[in-house]
Amino acid sequence: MRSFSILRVVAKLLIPYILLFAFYVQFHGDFGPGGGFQAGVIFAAGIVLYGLIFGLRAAQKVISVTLLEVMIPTGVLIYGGTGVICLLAGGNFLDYRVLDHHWGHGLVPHGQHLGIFLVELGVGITVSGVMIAIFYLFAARRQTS
Amino acid sequence: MTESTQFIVIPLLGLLAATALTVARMRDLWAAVMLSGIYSFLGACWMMVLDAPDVAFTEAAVGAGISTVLMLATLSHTSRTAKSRPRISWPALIVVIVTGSVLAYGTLDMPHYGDPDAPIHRFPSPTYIEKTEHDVHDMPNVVTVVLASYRGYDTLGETTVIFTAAVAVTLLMRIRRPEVTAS
Amino acid sequence: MKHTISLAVALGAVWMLWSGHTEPFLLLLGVLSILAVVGICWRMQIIDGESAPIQLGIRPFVAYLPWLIKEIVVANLDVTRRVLAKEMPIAPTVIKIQTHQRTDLGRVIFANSITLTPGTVSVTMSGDEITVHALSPTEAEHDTECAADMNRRVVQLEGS
Amino acid sequence: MLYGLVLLGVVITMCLALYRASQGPTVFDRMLAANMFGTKTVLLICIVSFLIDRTDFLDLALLYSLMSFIGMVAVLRFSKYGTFADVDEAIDQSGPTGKSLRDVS
Amino acid sequence: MNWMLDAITWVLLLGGAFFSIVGGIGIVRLPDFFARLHGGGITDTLGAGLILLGLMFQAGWSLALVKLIMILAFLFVTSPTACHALAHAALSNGLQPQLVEPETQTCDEGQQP
Repeated sequence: MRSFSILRVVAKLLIPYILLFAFYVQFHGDFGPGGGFQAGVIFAAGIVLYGLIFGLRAAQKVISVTLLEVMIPTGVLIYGGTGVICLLAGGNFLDYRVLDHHWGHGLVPHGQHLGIFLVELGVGITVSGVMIAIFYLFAARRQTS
Repeated sequence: MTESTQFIVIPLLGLLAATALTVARMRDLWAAVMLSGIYSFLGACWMMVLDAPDVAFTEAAVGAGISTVLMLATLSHTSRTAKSRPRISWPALIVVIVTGSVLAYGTLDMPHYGDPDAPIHRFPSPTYIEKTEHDVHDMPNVVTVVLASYRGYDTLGETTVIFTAAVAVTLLMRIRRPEVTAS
Repeated sequence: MKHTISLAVALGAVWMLWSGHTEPFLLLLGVLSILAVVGICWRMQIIDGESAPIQLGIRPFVAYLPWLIKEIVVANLDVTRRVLAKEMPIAPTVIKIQTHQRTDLGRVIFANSITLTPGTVSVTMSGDEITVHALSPTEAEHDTECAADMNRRVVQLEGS
Repeated sequence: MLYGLVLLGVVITMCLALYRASQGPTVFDRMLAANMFGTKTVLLICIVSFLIDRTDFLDLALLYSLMSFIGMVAVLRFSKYGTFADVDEAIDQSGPTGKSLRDVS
Repeated sequence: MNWMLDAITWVLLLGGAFFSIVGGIGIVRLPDFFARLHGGGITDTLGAGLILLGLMFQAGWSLALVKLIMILAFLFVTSPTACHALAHAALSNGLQPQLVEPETQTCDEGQQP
């Protein structure tokens, strides 16, 4: 497909902005519509577009299957780990109020905000990994009939 | 949802129903994939008109980016037309009609659309909104707060569901290496 | 290298325009996001004169875009007239146009400009030949002139 | 009032496109209609976000305008090769820079 | 000044709605797939362009204006690309454009792939 120059050039032009939009949605879920799930799907769409144009093998060189296998559980672990940290800090599971701290004031959010940020990050990592993995799996199988 | 967008809800719902009927009628699966893309576009519009941008955003991200690609990828492993011709099965039709009419009867008892006295508007939404003001000072989007904080357990469960789905699809779809079977 | 830097600058500008927040935390996230995107694009090997076309400068906006918009409006009015006329005076034709651009980017701009003006759609592009489906012969005739003009302008756009 | 009229225009266009999608006759006509729905959705979201005066909803329209063509790329890939795996005609050794251009068409 | 902005918005938005409906009529009336592509083109260019331009006048100097400009720019890049991809897909699937004089308004059956 990379020999279709129109698609190739337009995809090269747009992929950086699709990926940036995914990050934007990930980090602005607190302010407008969006959040981890949507961001993960948009990120995956950018990679899928790359895979459609330049081939599955090229896409797997960028985001390898091994990396995906790390990403998918890591997201869930970040989510669960946030809850465990809350437990260790003396609160209930996923009770972010105990995440208050006083270092890096103004730069690093704290309390509820920090908890929500970490949790959304976990969701985003898992969802993007899962979506890319499903695309790889479906594409890698040759047509049977 | 405001008064000004009220008039557009019914036409959009009509279009959704028409699209769904067309998809059900379609025997060409490729065309059905394309029409389900249209359904997703309309769904996002409808959510938008109902003032639910977070849901619309999810619909948009999945519908515009991924679902057509995955559906076509699925289609590349099967045939492009549905094999069986539709037949009317009378018991099934009766069950569907009875269930549908019971559900429709149930809606008669529901509060009117946008009724401020409806249970959903009295509890628990206002408490969430008030508590968001108090608990989380700098997060204007209440939906994110509700999903990630007040209902953190739910969202953890959902993330685990997605994880499980990935594991299941991997187990089903991976390409098996030729194994040496124990004789 | 200059492409990487210009892509990063463009992404930074776009991030600020999307976000509009100037809290330090979000600015930090923005910088990290841009680094991540540039890193991924670098791994994808897509950073070059096609994804960050700085060699075109501002010529697309000052010289080409106004003319293209004028052509789009003219072509739109013509197709509208044809579609709304009772007997629909259309006679589809297929023409082939030789391109004179030196780069793929120029050819892509040319082909997409042809598609953007209603009444003509570039169907395939192979080598330096574009197959165009036109709605009517006069349209095609007008379009061959117009396309020659467009061709010349896109060549100018590429610069030296 | 004005926004309502324009919304109505967009919905009428959607109805016309849906007619084409349901009538066909070829599968590509349905795709053309689906493609048109993408643009219509962008317009509808923009108008609604101005109507209810929440312009941060424009992110949605931005998302659609960036991504709705991915579906059409998938359609081209599917109709040309019938599979999403790497096939011999689909890959060549040129790399994403497109230095050695070989055209399939 | 305000009424002038409003008047411009009225004209642009109604013009955009008109052209988008014309595109819809084109997609219904035109005889074969390749001709219908042009109908879709009207909606994508002038219809979308005028409506977004009209909204820009209402946005004023804000981030909404920038987002509208970006939406328009992305649409003008992606919609011809999608159109081209669709035409190419149809052609490579054996759908031939109907090139005769369409004196008779019969609907082209085309080829079901």
